[in-house]
Amino acid sequence: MTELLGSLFILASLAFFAAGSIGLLRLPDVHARLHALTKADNLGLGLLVAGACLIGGHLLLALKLLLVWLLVMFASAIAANLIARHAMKDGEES
Amino acid sequence: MIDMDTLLLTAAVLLLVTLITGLVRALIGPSLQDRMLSIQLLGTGGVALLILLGLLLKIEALVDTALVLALLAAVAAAALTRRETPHD
Amino acid sequence: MEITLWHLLDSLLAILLLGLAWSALSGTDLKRGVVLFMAFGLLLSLIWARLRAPDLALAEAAIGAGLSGALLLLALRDREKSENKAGQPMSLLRLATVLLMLLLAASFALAYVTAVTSNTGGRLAGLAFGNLEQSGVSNPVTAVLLNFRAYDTLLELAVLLAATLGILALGSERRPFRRPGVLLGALVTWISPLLVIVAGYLLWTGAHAPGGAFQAGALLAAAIVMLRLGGMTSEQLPHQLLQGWLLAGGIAAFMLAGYLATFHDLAFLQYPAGWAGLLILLIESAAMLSIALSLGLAYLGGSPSGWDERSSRGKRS
Amino acid sequence: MMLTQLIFGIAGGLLFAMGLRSALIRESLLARILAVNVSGAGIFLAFVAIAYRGLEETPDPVPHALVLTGIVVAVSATALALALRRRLEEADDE
Repeated sequence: MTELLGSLFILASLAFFAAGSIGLLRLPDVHARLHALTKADNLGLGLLVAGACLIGGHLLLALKLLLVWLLVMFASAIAANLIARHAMKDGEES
Repeated sequence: MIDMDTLLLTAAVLLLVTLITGLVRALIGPSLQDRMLSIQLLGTGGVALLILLGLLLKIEALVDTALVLALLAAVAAAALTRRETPHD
Repeated sequence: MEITLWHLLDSLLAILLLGLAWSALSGTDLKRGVVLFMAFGLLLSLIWARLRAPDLALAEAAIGAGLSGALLLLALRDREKSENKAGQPMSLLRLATVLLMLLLAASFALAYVTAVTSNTGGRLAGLAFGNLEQSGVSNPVTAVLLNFRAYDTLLELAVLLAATLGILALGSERRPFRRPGVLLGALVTWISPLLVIVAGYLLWTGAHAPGGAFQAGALLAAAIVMLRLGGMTSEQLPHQLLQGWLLAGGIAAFMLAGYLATFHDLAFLQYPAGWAGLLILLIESAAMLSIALSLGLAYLGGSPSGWDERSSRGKRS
Repeated sequence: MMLTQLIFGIAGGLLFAMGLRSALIRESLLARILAVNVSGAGIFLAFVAIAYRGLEETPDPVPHALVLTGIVVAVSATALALALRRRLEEADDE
């Protein structure tokens, strides 16, 4: 049962990753693409981590996976901001 | 009902396809920031792929690799966006 | 050969890797090349994971994706007249290069097929696995690095030291960065200690699981890079004398452990029975610090300011 | 030979040739340093593909150890090359 639930989570996460990638490819400018990518991919990773925790079984692995997810969220939130500011400064110069 | 490994492997392939789709943006650009975004994409998507590979190949240490990749993606973002010093 | 979904995954990874390499190398915009090269390093780490080489995946995640990229990004700031653009290929060399490439590609293919199909590759692996129990560690890669082929690793540390001495001799460090904004500052204060903790974890776990001195050293170096990006100056590094000891420490610990064996009527670098595990941990700790400081000083770009003013040591403002 | 080894072996060979070609015909030193790194990655890839033994098998640790030291030597050599390049520019300016 937990394995089935886990695989459902993983399949659902793929939809988010796909949305992120399509957004990155199709949206008109850097800021819009940034927004699509970081939001969708972090949610996708969260679902995937939840699925992997259910499938992988033991507690230590689950804790590590959770740590990875929190770290990615924190880092990509700041990285997204830094890239957006970088893009804005370039916009002012040109 | 298909077995777990096939399902995870299919998920890994599909994930890689979405990563490739996103990376097209890195190749066509046009701006430098678009290319930086592709590193963000490979960072998050790479962590996801490492977790899947860890489950598939039964190597738990790949979760450690995912942790390191997440940390270094942050270092890369900081290095990429740091502007010049005033008198350099 | 049965074709499965795994081979589809492998092909996609390989094609993506080649695509990134091609676009990193072609084109005249060097900044674009460097950013794509960083993506290339990230992907390479995933490929090591796929090929069941987690030790390499860890090292590549730290070095290929982070350190090399950071070094190259700094180098982009050194503008040279002829180098603002990547430059057009020299036409004269083209034909000769193509011929050379064909020759090299043929010999590469021959060497590769021989290596994969002949049985000699299996013999060394068998030796390594057969003696794993006596090596003092249970991670086979660490056993090869620090025990079976310890000579190689000792000399590798010497190469690293030589490269660092070269960098130190070539000039003084780059100007430090300005104080960072709130966001970058927060990133630095959070990520640097995490990098240090994970480095310690990898050093410890390297005895029985993927990890070890190289991965840990690279992560510590990444911490130095992060602090440097956050405005660290070379005054905040340890004292010059201590830096010298740390740089040479990896080799020194290795040599001492090697000579210890000769007092027990063993060969150089042949660890006494029962002591291997402890000795390996001590060597690895010293090697980690050497590697970290070497790569950290490489990121500074030269000898820290103040190193040449020996008399005024300790009195810098 | 396994198909996986063939795929990554070919990729390694192509990377090696691609990198070497760029290293020879490019004028910019930085582009050459990049190219040598790509070329080296091709060799590493071939080594790791040789070490690969299959999905369930533990691979040969000897090539892994060689490549691990190789990665670290490559980054320190790159750093030395970049320092030389910087010194060269300063010498040109004088």
